[in-house]
Amino acid sequence: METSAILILAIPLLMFLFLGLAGKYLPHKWAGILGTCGMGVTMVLAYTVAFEYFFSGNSFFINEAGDRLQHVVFNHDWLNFYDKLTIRLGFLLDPISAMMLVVITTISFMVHLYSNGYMRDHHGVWETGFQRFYAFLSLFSFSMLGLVVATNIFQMYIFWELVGASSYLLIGFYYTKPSAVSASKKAFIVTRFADLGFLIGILVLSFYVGLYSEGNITDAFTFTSLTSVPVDGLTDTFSVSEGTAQVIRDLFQNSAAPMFMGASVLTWALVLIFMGGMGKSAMMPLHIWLPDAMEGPTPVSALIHAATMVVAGVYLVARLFPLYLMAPAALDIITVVGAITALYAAMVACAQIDIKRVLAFSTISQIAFMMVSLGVTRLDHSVALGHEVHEGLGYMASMFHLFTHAMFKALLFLGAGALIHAIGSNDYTAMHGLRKYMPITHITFLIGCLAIAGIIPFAGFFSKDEILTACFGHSTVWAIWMAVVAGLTAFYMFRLYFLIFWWKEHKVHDEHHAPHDQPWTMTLPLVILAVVSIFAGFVPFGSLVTWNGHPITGSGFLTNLENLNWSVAALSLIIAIVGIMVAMKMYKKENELPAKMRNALPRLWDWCHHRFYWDELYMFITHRIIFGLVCRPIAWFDRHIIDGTMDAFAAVTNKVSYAIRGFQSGNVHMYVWCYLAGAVLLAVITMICVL
Amino acid sequence: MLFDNILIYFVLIPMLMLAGVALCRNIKQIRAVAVVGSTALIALSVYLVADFLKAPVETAVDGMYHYSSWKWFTAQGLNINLTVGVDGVSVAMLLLSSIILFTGSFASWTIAQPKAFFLWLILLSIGVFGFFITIDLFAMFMFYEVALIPMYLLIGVWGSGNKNYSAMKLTLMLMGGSAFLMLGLIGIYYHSSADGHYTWNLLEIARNNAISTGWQYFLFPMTFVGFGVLGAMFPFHTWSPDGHASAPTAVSMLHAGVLMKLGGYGCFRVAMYLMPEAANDLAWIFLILTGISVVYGAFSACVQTDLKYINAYSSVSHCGLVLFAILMLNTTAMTGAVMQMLSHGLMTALFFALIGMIYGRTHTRDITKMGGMMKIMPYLAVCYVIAGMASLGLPGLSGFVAEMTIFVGSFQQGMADYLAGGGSLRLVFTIIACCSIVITAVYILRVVGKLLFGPVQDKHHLELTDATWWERLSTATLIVCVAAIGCFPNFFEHLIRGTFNPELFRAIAMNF
Amino acid sequence: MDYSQFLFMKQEIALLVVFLLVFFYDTFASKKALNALSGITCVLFGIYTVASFLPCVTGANATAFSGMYETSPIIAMIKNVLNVGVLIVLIQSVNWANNESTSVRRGEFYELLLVTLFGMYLMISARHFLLFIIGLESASLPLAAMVAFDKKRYESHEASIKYILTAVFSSAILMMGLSFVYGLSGSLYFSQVGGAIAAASSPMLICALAFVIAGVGFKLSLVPFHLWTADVYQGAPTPVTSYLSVISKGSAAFAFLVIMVQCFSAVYAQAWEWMLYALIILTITVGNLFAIRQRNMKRFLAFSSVSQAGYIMLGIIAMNAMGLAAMVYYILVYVFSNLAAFGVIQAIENNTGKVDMDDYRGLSKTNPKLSFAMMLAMFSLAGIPPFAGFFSKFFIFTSAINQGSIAIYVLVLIALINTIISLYYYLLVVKAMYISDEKPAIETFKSSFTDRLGLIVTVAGIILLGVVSVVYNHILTLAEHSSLF
Amino acid sequence: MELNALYYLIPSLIMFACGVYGFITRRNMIAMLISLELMLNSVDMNFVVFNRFLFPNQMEGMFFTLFAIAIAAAETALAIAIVVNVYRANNDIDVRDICKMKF
Amino acid sequence: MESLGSIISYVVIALAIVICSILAVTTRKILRAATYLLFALFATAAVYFKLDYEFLGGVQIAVYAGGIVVLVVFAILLTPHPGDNSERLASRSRRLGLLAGLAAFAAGAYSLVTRCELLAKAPEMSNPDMDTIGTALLGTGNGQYLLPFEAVSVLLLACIIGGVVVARKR
Repeated sequence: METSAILILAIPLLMFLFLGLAGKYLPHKWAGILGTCGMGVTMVLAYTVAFEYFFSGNSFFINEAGDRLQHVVFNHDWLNFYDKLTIRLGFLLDPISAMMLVVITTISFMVHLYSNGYMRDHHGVWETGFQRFYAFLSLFSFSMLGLVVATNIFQMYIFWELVGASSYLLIGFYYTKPSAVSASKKAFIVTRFADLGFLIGILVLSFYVGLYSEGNITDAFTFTSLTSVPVDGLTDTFSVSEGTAQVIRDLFQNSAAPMFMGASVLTWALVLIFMGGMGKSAMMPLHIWLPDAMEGPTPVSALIHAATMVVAGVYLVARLFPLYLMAPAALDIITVVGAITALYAAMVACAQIDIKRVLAFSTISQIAFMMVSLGVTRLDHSVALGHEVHEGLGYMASMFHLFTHAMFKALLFLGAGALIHAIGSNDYTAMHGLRKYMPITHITFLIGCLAIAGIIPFAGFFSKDEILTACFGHSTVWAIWMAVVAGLTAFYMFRLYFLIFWWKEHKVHDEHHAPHDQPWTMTLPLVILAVVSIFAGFVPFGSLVTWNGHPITGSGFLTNLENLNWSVAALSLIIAIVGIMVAMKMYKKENELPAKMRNALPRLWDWCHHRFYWDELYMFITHRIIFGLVCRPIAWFDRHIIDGTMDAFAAVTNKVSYAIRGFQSGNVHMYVWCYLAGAVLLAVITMICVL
Repeated sequence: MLFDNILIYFVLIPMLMLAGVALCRNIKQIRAVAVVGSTALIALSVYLVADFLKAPVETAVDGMYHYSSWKWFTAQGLNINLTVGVDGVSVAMLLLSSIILFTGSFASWTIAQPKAFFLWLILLSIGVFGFFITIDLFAMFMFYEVALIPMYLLIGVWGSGNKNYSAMKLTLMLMGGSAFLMLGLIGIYYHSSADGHYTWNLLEIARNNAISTGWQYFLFPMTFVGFGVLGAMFPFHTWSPDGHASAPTAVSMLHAGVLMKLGGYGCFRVAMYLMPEAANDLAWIFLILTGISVVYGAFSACVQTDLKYINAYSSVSHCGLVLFAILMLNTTAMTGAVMQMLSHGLMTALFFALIGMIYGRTHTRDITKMGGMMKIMPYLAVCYVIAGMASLGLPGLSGFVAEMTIFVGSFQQGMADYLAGGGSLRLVFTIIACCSIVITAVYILRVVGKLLFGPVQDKHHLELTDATWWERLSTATLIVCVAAIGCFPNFFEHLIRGTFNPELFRAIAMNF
Repeated sequence: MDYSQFLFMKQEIALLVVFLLVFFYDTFASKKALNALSGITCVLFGIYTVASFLPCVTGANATAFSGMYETSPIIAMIKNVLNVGVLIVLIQSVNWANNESTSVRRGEFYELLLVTLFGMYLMISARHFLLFIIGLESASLPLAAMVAFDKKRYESHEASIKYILTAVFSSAILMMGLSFVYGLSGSLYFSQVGGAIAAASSPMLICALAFVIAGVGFKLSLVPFHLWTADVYQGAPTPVTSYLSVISKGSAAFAFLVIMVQCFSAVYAQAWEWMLYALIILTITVGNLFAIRQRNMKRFLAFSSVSQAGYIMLGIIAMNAMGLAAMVYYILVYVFSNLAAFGVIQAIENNTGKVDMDDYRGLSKTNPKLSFAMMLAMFSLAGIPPFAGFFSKFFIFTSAINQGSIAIYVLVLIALINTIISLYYYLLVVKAMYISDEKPAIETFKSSFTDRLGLIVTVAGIILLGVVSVVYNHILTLAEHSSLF
Repeated sequence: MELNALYYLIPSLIMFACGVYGFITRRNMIAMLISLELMLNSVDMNFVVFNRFLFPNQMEGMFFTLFAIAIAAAETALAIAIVVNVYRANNDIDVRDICKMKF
Repeated sequence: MESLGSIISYVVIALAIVICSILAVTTRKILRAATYLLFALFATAAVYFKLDYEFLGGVQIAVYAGGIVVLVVFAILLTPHPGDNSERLASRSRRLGLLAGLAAFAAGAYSLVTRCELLAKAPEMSNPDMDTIGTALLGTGNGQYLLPFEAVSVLLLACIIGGVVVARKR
């Protein structure tokens, strides 16, 4: 087990180092194959580990009551700050990390495979920096894997930064393109800003825990120490416990300064940590980097900006979920942020032209779903539309949605990549009516759309349904709000689908080849992911991934169907279908309706199209305020005031030197006079002072 | 005997190099001497590290290993000895210095007038090494000044741009700092003992603990500002941008990489170590100044267009963080400060080396006139990105571990202060300092984006070549070191932490 | 009538013997043999210099002539320091003395030089104001003649008239001061004056002090009694300038210390501590401020020496052996540093006739060794380690702070800040020689053997005097055992 | 009326002040030397008066005056030599014209 | 109580000193200045005689009045236009000179006046005889001046050499 765990992290890292250092000397093809194979091996290993975790029944992983446990596979000291503050690098195996291992390696492998085809043009000429691309992919995979298996919050922060950096490198892959460069810069800086909050949150949390804790809480960074209790008789094995979180809450409350500006410090810490999650997961108002990040190669968007990295924020909250439970205010904030983001992103997605942008906003919206789902989770029993809701259902739903979303969103992105690769443009205006030319792409894309729209039995249906159920269990307002967003989701996805594949017939210019399906390296991942998207909904998540490891459903294949809250399901299905219908009505055939709609609500369209002018606002803040009102004045101040003062000393010295030169007049009378004056003054002044 | 002590060789080897270079006839011989000498120094410092790690604690005198003292100016009334000794921090600094000297030699492979250049460079390094091995105030001060003055000629003769002005300004400002320093040191001497047996020996002064609080209030600012000028503390940092901009590559490397560390090192080794009460009571003044340095330097760097200016302001920010952390009077933060010294030393040397190499090819340092270097000189560009990543604190490279150690330590101290009713200054400034990680990202990425990425601005640049082997060697060495610190921080932390043991470092003990 | 007391004055007598030998050789030797005069003088004086380091010469503490004359190892030491300086000056002046226009008068040059040195010995050893005045006059009057040595240069005449007029005025003021001292104490013996001047200060005492300080300050060129310095240094022949700047100043500083310590120590804190502070600050600052603008090297060094005098004065503040030792050591180092600078100036002046800083541009390209020596001299004067100047400055500051008051810290701080200004102008010279890109104004030339010898000695001194601690330790030990305090 | 020391000292001081005045105002260098003689002479007189009135039992003041006269003679002789020399070189004895070197 | 003759002689001498001094520095004719100097020196010598330092008075007349003034007169004759008027002084220069003279006088006078011993009665006068003077000049004991005597000879020699150097044409 430990070997596999180490290898899962080591293979991508070594691949990165090898491809990064020696890639230049490798043939392109071999670099691709090597990278893909490496990732394949990692995937297999990850599968075995996950499988072993979930299904082996080993007492390290599951106790007699059927609760899934947390197991620390290895944990090495990396940097010691204080007794209770030590950064360790380790490998924590628990339901969500095992699930994430599967997600990451799967998508990553698909992307590796896919890129073999995508990263060269129609004539088979390799993209410049192909090896570099694979190196960066490996780096990203390594970082992401490290992030999810982190045993402590600081390890998570470390890999958090690393995924940010690899994301930066990959977004800026086409570095000669100014837009790509600025997009990568933006992505990095915005997430960096969010990480600042994360960091301060960690510092606050760890300070209080480190200072006041005793007993089981042996380390203020380690997750197992913050949220779990050790399992008797087993080393390195823990079980998630509300009790520990309560101890920590009490510890904050009993500390010398429990409150800060009206909220408890624990809430502050958790909100700040959530701020890091907001950055990575592109929650409002820190979402602006994600649409721009589409400047990167499409496989990268699929891997990083759809399936894995962007859900890190959700993962982070899930990781510390027992603590969040202790600070309902923080959860409320998460809910509000998530809900607003979800609606916003959905609205904006309706008015985008660039298909990758649509997908990007869709991603934002879906991640917001996951956030809301976490935010509405409480441990008290509640009722949704007449049915009882399991405690912690939202958590499970969120993770479930994370899983399914990763699959179908990756599918959609890869499909979009195939389209872009075939057409050579990102805009749907250049596509239209491609269904006949690219059948595989068409079908798989449709599956993806159905999945995201939440049509039974596709994956998205189940997860989204659970989310809505959880919302209803908490608050009807948010539930309806989210249901509307779900409808919008169906609408904009099918708008996109129809605009790409229907609308009007595709015209092929004589000199061009007709667009066609891509080589197998690209279609195979599409097919695989499509299949997964169809069936992923049936994975019995309730028995696999719950907030405290205690299963809430059975583990059969149809469990999810059986446990469906049919009233909510019906509602969501209806909404989704309505959305699809509207989209079909508007976009299946070329017609005037969309234009009319646009003209009817020009303001709304403008705002949505321009993403509510967030970019402009940020531009204003950064360029006008930060650069214009802070940096430049400081630089000016430095040059002219601070440095000017130093120069002024020199200038004054020179001036004085010039001013007093008259004493040295060359006239002996003057010399003698000065001499005498000096002597007499010396005497007189001393007399005055002394006597 | 003098030569029984291994530390003496840190000064002796450069002296031999000095003699060797003086005897050389052509540039090849000079290079050979420089490389052999600096390699020997690296070997020596590596040996010292290994030796240090396994040396039994009993062999240390107040935490100082290889302690020896020789009489120097010891007639009545002036008890000057040449006392040497190292602890973890000095060992780390010696290692850093020798690495930078080594890489600096390669970076100045094709310098004009090599003989004179290397003579001054080696003289400078004598000062640096001497400063780090001695623990006698007089000897420290002497070596400190020895390290300063060669800068004038190195910048003046081999520099570029407005070199006359810059060299003069740098020298005068640093000497201005050392004027305050000298007064502070002499003052310390005259209060080093209650019974009139004054001493310059750091350890004895600390042991005597005889400086009254009132005097500390006077002497502490003197010494701290004195060293702080070299540590580029706001508002005494303005020598740094001009000086670095005009200096030749190796000099920038050595100056930003090592010399500026003398400031931080001196601050805690002299000011804070010897005057704990004042360090505790007056820390707030300097915390404000250094806290300002941190963000101020970063903000200034955001709008510069000259590569060296950017890096110089970045150094202001990073070195400000060093002093800032030292003032936290907290074992972890101070450990972080030293790690930051190491990290910044290596990384900024790497930066300056790269800037020098790019400048040597393009003959401009204006980022608006360059672009797409990644295409033209991929090796250098990649190195630059790595340096940038280290600078903005990417995990796995040195900047991250240093900054995190500082932030964690400072925050702990700040919260502890706050909870103990000691005011929220430390806390607030810690958070302000934390903000620098964002600003750093802004200016680093701005440069990377403009300089390395994007389209090629000048067609003539397309004909430029990538790095030569000596340039590759120089930069690769630095990158390996940066990564080594970043990947194995525990090793360095272990090395350093002993110095800031509250039992040895009274200022820390008093702070708790 | 115990004439054997003359035997205590070994150095004075030996010097007079050298003087007489030179005098007779000059008077009676044939014209041809006269060409050897320079060499003979150097050798004779060299032998004397070396011999005077022997323990039997330096001897023990002793007073003679009922306390009118005092000698002790530290006094012998300061005389030796002066001897070394004079020897270097002699070596450096050989070239100049043998040129066409001066060779007719070189005998007189040596004689006057030796007599003034004798006068300085008297100043140092005198413990009676009459003897002191005679020493002072014999140290300064013949100098006027030496300043006027270059008959073909107008500046030399101007310098000599300025010098003699201010010198006699100053000696009148000094004697006025002494008359007041006599009026107060009824004696001119230092020891009796010191005993008679009680702690209480009266206007008369203050007046006397001010006049005495002004009179000796003239020799030291303390501001505001310094105004002659620049013109005289510039106008005088360069060997005379170097002699004036180091030897004359060094002896006056020591004599000043002796007078103040032995006669007026009782009223130190009440009366003249503040005078001294004010003068030191003024001297250092004004000297520096004037030096910044100078382009003529000799004038430049004149102002530099003014500010150096301020630093030397710091040695008096402590009023103890440490200060005395620091002062003697400072003078020693100053002798070497300044003479190295003057050595280069002379070598260049003799070969090219150029003395402007602007002419030094690019000197390092044509005459690297000369510029190197000049640079070391500048660094040493500025107090840069590892050169001797650093050590002397450090020690003199250390000794001054020994006094311990806050005021002295402020004073030293001002002095230290002034070192930055001084560093600036010293670096200007370095800049001209090394950094300036302009076409060198001075061709490559080969300097004579004596010039080189002088430079080698001084440069060796600059490098070794500091780091090799024996010298300072020795001086400090001697100072500890002196009976001055 | 008692003739005490002040009766002699004050005229002596007036003489000294005149010397100072003359030294500072006279442009003829020889006139300056004349002023100088007045100053020196006043000093001599001071010594003698102090010796006579305050310390009548010894002769220090008198001897100082004796030697001071010799010194004054030497000074004057040398100064006059230089003045004459300058005159020969310059054809001018106005001290205000001798100020080429300044600042 | 002083005798009347003493007082009268004092008044005459003091007046001579003051007037001659003032005239010596204010007259615009250089030769007259020399003459006034001579009278001032004579008046000083008279003071010495009056205070019973006859030897000193003699020396004063012989060396000072006789030697130095003659030297000065020679110098005047060697330099241009003897007896000519000097230029009228600029008022600024006169003010400066006056200020300096008065300051020196004030400082000196204040110091002297505040010293009360100076107001004491004049002691018995005793004229030191030649024996004592001769012994003191060549003795080595306390209050004896062999060393200054020898030293001043060196000084004079030096001044002779200096004078020769300066005066020599080449």
